[in-house]
Amino acid sequence: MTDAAAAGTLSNTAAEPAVDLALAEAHGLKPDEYQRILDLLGRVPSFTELGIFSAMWNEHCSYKSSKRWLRTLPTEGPQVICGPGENAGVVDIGDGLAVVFKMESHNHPSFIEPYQGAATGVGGILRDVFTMGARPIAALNALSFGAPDHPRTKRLLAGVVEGIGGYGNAFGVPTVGGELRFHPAYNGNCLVNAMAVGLAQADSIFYSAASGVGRPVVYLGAKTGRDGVGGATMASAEFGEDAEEKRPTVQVGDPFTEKRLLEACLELMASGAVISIQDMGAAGLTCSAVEMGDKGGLGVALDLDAVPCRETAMTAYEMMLSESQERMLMVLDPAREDTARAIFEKWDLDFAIVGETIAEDRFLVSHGGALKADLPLAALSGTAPEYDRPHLAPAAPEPLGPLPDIAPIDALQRLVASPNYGSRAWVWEQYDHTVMADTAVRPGSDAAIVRVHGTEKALALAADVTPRYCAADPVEGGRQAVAEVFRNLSASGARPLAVTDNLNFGNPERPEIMGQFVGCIRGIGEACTALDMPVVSGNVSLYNETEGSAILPTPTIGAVGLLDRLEDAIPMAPGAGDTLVLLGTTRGHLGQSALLWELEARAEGPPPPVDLAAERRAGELVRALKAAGHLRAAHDLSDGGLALAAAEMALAARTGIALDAPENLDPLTWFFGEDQARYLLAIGPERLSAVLTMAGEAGVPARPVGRTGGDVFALGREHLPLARLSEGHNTALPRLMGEV
Amino acid sequence: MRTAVVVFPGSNCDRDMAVALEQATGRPPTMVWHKDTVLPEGLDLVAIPGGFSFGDYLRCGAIAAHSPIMRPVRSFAERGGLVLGVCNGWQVLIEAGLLPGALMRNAGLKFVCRDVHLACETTATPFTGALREGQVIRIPVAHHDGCFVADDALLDRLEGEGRIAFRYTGPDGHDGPRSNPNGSMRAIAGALSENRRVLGMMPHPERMADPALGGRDRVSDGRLVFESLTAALQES
Amino acid sequence: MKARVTVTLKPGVLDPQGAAIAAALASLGFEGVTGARQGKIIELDLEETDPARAEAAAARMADTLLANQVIENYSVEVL
Amino acid sequence: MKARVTVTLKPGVLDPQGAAIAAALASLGFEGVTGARQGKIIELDLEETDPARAEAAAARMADTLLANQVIENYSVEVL
Ligand SMILES: Nc1ncnc2c1ncn2[C@@H]1O[C@H](COP(=O)(O)OP(=O)(O)O)[C@@H](O)[C@H]1O
Ligand SMILES: [Mg+2]
Repeated sequence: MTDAAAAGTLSNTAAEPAVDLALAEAHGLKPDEYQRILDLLGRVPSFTELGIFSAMWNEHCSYKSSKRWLRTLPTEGPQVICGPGENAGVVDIGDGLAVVFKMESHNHPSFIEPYQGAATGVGGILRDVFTMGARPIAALNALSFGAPDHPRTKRLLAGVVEGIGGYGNAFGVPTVGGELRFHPAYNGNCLVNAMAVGLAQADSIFYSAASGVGRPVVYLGAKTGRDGVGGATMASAEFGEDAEEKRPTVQVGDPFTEKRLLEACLELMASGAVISIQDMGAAGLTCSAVEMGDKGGLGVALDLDAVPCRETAMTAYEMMLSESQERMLMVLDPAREDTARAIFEKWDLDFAIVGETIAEDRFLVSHGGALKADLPLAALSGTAPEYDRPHLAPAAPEPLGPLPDIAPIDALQRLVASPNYGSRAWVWEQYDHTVMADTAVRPGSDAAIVRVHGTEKALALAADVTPRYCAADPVEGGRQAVAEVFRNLSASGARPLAVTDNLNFGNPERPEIMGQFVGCIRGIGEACTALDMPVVSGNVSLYNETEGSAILPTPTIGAVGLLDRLEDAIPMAPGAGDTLVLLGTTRGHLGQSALLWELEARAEGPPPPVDLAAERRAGELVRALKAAGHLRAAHDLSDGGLALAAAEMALAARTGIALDAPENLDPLTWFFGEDQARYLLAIGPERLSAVLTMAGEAGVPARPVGRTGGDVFALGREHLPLARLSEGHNTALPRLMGEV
Repeated sequence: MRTAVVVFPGSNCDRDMAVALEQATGRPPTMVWHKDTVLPEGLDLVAIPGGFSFGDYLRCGAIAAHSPIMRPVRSFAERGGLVLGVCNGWQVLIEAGLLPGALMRNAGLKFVCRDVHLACETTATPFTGALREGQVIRIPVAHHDGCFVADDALLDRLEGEGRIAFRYTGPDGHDGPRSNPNGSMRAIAGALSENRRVLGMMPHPERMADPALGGRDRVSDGRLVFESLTAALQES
Repeated sequence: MKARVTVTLKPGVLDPQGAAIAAALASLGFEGVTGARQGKIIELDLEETDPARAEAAAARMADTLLANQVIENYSVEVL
Repeated sequence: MKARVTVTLKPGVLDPQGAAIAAALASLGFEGVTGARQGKIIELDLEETDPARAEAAAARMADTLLANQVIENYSVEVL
């Protein structure tokens, strides 16, 4: 440590602006938050300190609007090794192995620069997973864009998909699933939620808590630049004329460095040299150093002169706030420093000892011989503001009007060929989804299935939410999002293990938005409890609105399920000559349905109610039917109801399907109703009575509704050549992109 | 049969290749680091795996082609050793001058990952002996720069000398609109060196060497390439 | 008439390609390379015969499509 | 001293990226673009202070690594 730092005299250079309330506000701090800082320190913070506070206390790091609600989520279970609070959640899968996963948003950066925004989003979430000691084995992404015909949509979609592929493909993780929607509510704010799933030894998970005094704090990875410095917090007058030049630069992803960082970290962890580790995400050095100290009950002293920099004349402020990617902070065992050094050099990675752990509860930052920050470390996160923001339940949606005047088969043809329900192959063909040679079920099914390398086991992965439902009734929508991933896993034959969430909402300072948030969390919590899927990690993204117009509430749920043997997997594609059996109760619920929205842009009526006990019974029955050897294929029902589910099965199998006309419901409600807790099963005709018996015993309504075979798709007496359906489905996104 | 897999810092199919080689030969390959300057003694085959060797910056495979390990790989090939380059591995072998032509950005400009069908064009190689001539196999591609380009003279020569190992085709062996995933000239998916002992191919046989990965039909056509190799080496 | 648009990364923007090139040159034994940055050029064949108008047109194309001005700068030259 | 290596595709080598740019410009309503070719530039920071020697060094780098002379041409310029 330098003399000045030791002497403890804090210095603000002449070039640095004087700190006052206006500057604090320009950093996004509220007057009461600034007062809190003054009270805490008993003095005015230095410029660098103000930057540190703004980073630690912004919504992204402090979760100040969401924290009290997140605490209500169920996070425990016998399978959970580590719940929320670390870089990613950790769940036991037996055989001494654990699955490590999390989802995170990169919404705003992707809207500004779609390729790099999405790429660095993927990089960030992969880092979260390997920081825990896990090798990433799969990635998913949930994307929401504006209306298909909005002028920005095509460019955003093309750039985001290319960026996700560009990063994940080079890194070498298979991107196996996700979701993609278009809705005008996302015209001004797209959503890019990336999920990563990794595999680790259950007894060697790495955490961020530092331990031991006087241990070296090591910086590893890419050099630090001015990337992202300031972001929203730098909009003020301080830069005057040359604002353009000093504008925060967009972060650029470097998957090649990330790949080396992954391999180096895993080698380092295996060598026993790592005591604790934290990746540098948003406000990199600040958040990671504080987190390591805080969790370990230690102080940290940083010497910024040692930080590897990519640009000249970087200030302490800039280094502490830089969001340069592909960087890690670690506390190393001093006895193994040579081992560590050899590994860094093998992978040609920059590394430097940038500080040490100290006994006192202080966060000391020195640079150029001067002390730039001297803060009480624990209080930095411990006294971060927390709000109980007012919240209002949203108004009830408009009542459900008359049914569209359209023949069911024509409605289906339009749905299947729409941007929202057309084939996603245009997306996933740009993602390497077969690298690592463990992808047993590729994208396009209910859940993707990847093998647990070297074992009989496999993991099922899915991500979902239905924002239309969440907007109309947040509690029901929250329940439904969890129920749908539960169904995705169950229809694939997997036992649900746990979920991660990515809660995307508008401005929480508006009570109606906060009401959506509170409602969705309540629904998610109830469903996770009822379905035994604890929330082990997650991310909150607020302020997704432009000029007062917010996105639809979009709490994306990412789920992981386990298959003890890959043979337990249930395919989605039936064979020819199968009987189709519908599980669950059909009332023909068309409120907030895909049918109304896609055909007539009507968001009317309440969303379908979710009966969690019925969900559980139906999901368990599907797995039991598979175990009894009765199932050829299964698919869960969601958007578009029975007709769309059957069409997806027919398209996947390239076989015709005939669904019988309903007996006592209107055909549109029967075929397109979105009642929950339903599955469509394909079985050998000879199994029908056994299947109905098992369903009866399980208390799940079941009935045959059609059969597979031929090359025609029929709804009652109306039908279409399968080739027509398929043509519309396959060209939906290429048509949108103007490629066909 | 003794095999080795070359590992560059951005390789990402090295493990997949090792698994497939071990499955076929019963013996794990030696993993060789790009900074190494010698290959293990007594090797029968060196595999250059897929991935993004050095980020695929500058040109795919260009930086890797200059790494220290490529010197011994080149002399191994010159002595008649077997070398298999898959995807990025083919790009590296081309940049290293061990195979002719160039691999450029896909005609569709996008990364493409999906199953393709390949017609086996020659069985007179150690890599394809277990196939039938004209046999159509299904294995995945996953690349951004797989468009094979050469001048007419070279293309004619490759064809004339039977040095095209695989061509993209349709499931029934006839060309369809989606059969050539990258716009490769004359639909070339894999080509051989003059001595027929170095093969570069864009599709990934190692990703389809296990029926569990072959979807509903449990296809494992990639295995044929590895079985050809073991058979060829047993004979010799 | 031909116009050449040269697109380079803005100063300060990370250039992983350039960094990899510099590292590769060093490992090939080229000494004294302290940095490398990669950019691209787009050569346009234009029907326009007036140099000033060709240059203006190329600049409009760069603004709209050829350069991503969030991270890139460009310059235009008529050949 | 800085050297700029410009790498372009040889005439006759197919350039799908260039073709896509020309097509995109046309669809954006830019008229009179009869063709486009894409190339790259690599700007090198060299310790060398003698222009002739810098140029020769950059040319050697291009020969060895920066250009693939099967399909590409290059030119060197000292700035
Ligand atoms: N952005 C994406 N990336 C990869 N795969 C995707 C993406 N969006 C959708 N998919 C895949 O397309 C299929 C259909 O998606 P979706 O309609 O959301 O399924 P479901 O109706 O089961 O929720 C799924 O297999 C999903 O994983
Ligand atoms: Mg969905």
